Amino acid sequence: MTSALGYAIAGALLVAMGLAAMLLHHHLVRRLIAFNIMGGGVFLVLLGLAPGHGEQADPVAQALILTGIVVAVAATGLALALARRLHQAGGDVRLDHPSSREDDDDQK
Amino acid sequence: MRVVAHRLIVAGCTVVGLALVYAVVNVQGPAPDLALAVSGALAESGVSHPVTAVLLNFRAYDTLLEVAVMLVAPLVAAALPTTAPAPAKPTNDPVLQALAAVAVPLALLLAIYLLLIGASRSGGAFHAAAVLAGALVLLQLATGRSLPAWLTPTRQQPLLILGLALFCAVGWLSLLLGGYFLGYPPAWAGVMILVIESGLTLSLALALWRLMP
Amino acid sequence: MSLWLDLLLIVALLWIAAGALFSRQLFRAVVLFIVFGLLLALAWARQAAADVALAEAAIGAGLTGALLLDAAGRFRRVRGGKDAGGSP
Amino acid sequence: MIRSDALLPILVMLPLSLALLLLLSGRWGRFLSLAGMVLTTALAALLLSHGGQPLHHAMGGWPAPLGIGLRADGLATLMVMMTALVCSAALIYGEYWFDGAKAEQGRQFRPLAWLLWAGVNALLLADDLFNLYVTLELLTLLAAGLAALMATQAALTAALRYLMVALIASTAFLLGVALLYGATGTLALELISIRVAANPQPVLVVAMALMVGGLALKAALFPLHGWLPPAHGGAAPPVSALLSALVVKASFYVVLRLWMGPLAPLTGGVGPVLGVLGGMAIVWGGWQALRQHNLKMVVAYSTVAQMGYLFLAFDLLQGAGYASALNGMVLQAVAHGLAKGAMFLAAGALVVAAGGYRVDQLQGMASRQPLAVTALAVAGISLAGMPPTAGFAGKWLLLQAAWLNGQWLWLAVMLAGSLLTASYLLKVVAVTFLPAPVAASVGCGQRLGGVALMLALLALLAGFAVMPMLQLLAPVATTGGWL
Repeated sequence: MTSALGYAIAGALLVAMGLAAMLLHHHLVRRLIAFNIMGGGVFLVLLGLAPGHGEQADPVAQALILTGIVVAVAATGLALALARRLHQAGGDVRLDHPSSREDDDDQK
Repeated sequence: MRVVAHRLIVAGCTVVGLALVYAVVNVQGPAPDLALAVSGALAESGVSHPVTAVLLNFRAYDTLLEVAVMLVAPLVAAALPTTAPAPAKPTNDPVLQALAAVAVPLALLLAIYLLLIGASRSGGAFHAAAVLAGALVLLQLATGRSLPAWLTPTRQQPLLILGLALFCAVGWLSLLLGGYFLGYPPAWAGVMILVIESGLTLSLALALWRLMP
Repeated sequence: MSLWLDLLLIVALLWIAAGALFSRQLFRAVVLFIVFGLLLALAWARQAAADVALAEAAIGAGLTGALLLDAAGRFRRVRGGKDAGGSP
Repeated sequence: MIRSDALLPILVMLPLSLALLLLLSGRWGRFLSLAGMVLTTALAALLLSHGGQPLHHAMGGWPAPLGIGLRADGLATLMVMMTALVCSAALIYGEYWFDGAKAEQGRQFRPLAWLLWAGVNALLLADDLFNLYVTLELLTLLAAGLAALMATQAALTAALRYLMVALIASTAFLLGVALLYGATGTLALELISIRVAANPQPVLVVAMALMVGGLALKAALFPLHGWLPPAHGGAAPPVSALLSALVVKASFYVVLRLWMGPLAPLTGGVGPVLGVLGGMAIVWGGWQALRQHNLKMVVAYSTVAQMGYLFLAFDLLQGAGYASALNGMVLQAVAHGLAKGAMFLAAGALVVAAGGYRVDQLQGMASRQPLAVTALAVAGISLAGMPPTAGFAGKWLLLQAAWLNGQWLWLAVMLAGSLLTASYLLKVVAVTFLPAPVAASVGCGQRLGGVALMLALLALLAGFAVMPMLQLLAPVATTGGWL
């Protein structure tokens, strides 16, 4: 039980870290990494808090997480498909505000 | 200005993190009655693995919508054609090719195995599809080709929607017979789930593969 | 004993995640993300969630990782010649 | 014999199955789509004929805590009907818009729009917290994909920005779901409501903040609205109509559902926050709409302002004004859906005819595109809240709620918002009556304007159906929905 709580706390911290990265970075790939790590954190909270039962983890929580993992890869795939098309159209995959474009966010 | 914004973000996220940890630590959970309900109804679900029972029977509607979500990315990607698909370039790496020659048939077997044991143990359509998609990626890397040439994106369409279509068909059938949506008769549940999962394996593998550039 | 293993895993998860999120080099960040996915799969296995562990390793780390690796290579040179990855 | 409550899954499955058929059919797609439209709208009308009697369907035959339920009350019924009308209009419009050089995009638009219809209906009827998450994600990905359909650099950038924002919002919502699941052990909305009411733990405020915050971000509530104008303004007109009329409203609808159900014991301090943000959205969105030179951006900023009314109303949802506020909110949501859909469709027709996006290019449009200009004017009357439209009834009820509760500031803000709405729309409509500078015009039929006008007239007609709509809502307004 204590280790379940430990994983849930780790999940909460991962969400906060991922959120910070999502807001600080502008490069699309970095944002997608952050999104996926945040997702992992949420899943850790979901399973860690789920009411446990026997030697197997809560089956409903497991099913929800499986669904969540598939949804996350679908979102990542869609974002990258859009980004490839944007890249080809000459756009910039760093989605920063136009006024701050002279800064390179990865060189701070 | 920018530094201030960064500090604000870091401070804000620290507060968020503390609030989340506070919430996680202090949640008082109830008795696990839902997990008990799952084990109680497992006998009627047509499978003996509780996670598969939840995914494809008790909460099958979620899974159906999730498969629809999975369909969106390939459809949108197809609607935004890139000018010229990069010509397939086979890496003439003998090691990779030898690896593919061994690993691809093994992955195929593994996918079938995962699909079949999903009824009783960890596994199922999603895992099988991921393995299958991985095999396709490896094949592409090693030989420069994966799907047969005649299977053009247009012709892939029926395969892409097969899983969802089977899901819908079973749902319609159960409604038209006067039952609940996706309410399988217990005697048929195992077969129905296997049919749906087989379709899902192929469709999801193709959808995952199509996410790859 | 097993509690220590969990604690070690949690620390590693947070450490690797920090690297994946804030590493200066894009490529390194993606590789660390894949490592994170594999560690997370281990965490699922430790919590007796075998189905999730399998899916995390195959989809979360494997396929998402492959997608991001490709994208990192593709978008490394942003228009204007600047190297968004920050690698030399 | 089919069960009578099978209507609920059919309202989701019919659009979904049609989307699949449309992916396979080539030339017959247009007719299939038309037939499906008639059928699905008829089914929505059938749901309407149940008169707000709650319908419930247990998916898979598994009762609520184990399985997923679908549920329709008066509120859901009205929204399903509004969705049917907007989707039908957008699909018909799409047939005319995507022709000639854009025929290929049109072939892609049809199945995606039908999937969106299925997703919106699924969200409106969902009775399960995680199911709500899945439908929200379905809508998010579809909205981003549809917004990018034009494949211009601006559209792709706007779509990607929207997607990034929406993914943060989804993650926050899912974390709220995880906390609520951990605290109550169930995902069924009604059971969560009961268990939260029995033990309103303070930590659940965090869950509430995550869910409401995420949804507000998706609904473009001020100051989180920055992504909306480029995404909605830059998309193809039928897509803009779907996004502005339905997708942002879906997030608002989920807030309302949670507000009246699971989160009801926790809403105390949050109402004023939403009220302030909504009030600022009304003023700021209206002001920005007045300042825009691009016609579609005027309409897009107008969405920011109108969503402000819906969120401000959460602070009116209390005390003596509760029932008025709820009725007003729902009428405003329905009226805005119809009017904003019509407005984006009309704007699309005008942009084609004028050959440009700028408002000052619209000179002479009143004679060249009379249907589109009439649509714009009629929809504008509804948006500004003038009688006899449904928009009037909605805003009137909101004002009444503020009056009953003695919330004078909100009364003033809403009145000011109506003035702003009237000003920016009058500004646009007035330009169309100026004489055209040059006769050189792009050939464009009246069909696009005609479709827009039909939807605008529905917004007008809804004004005469206010009493039946309020009757549908009566059980929801008195019992607060679930309990």
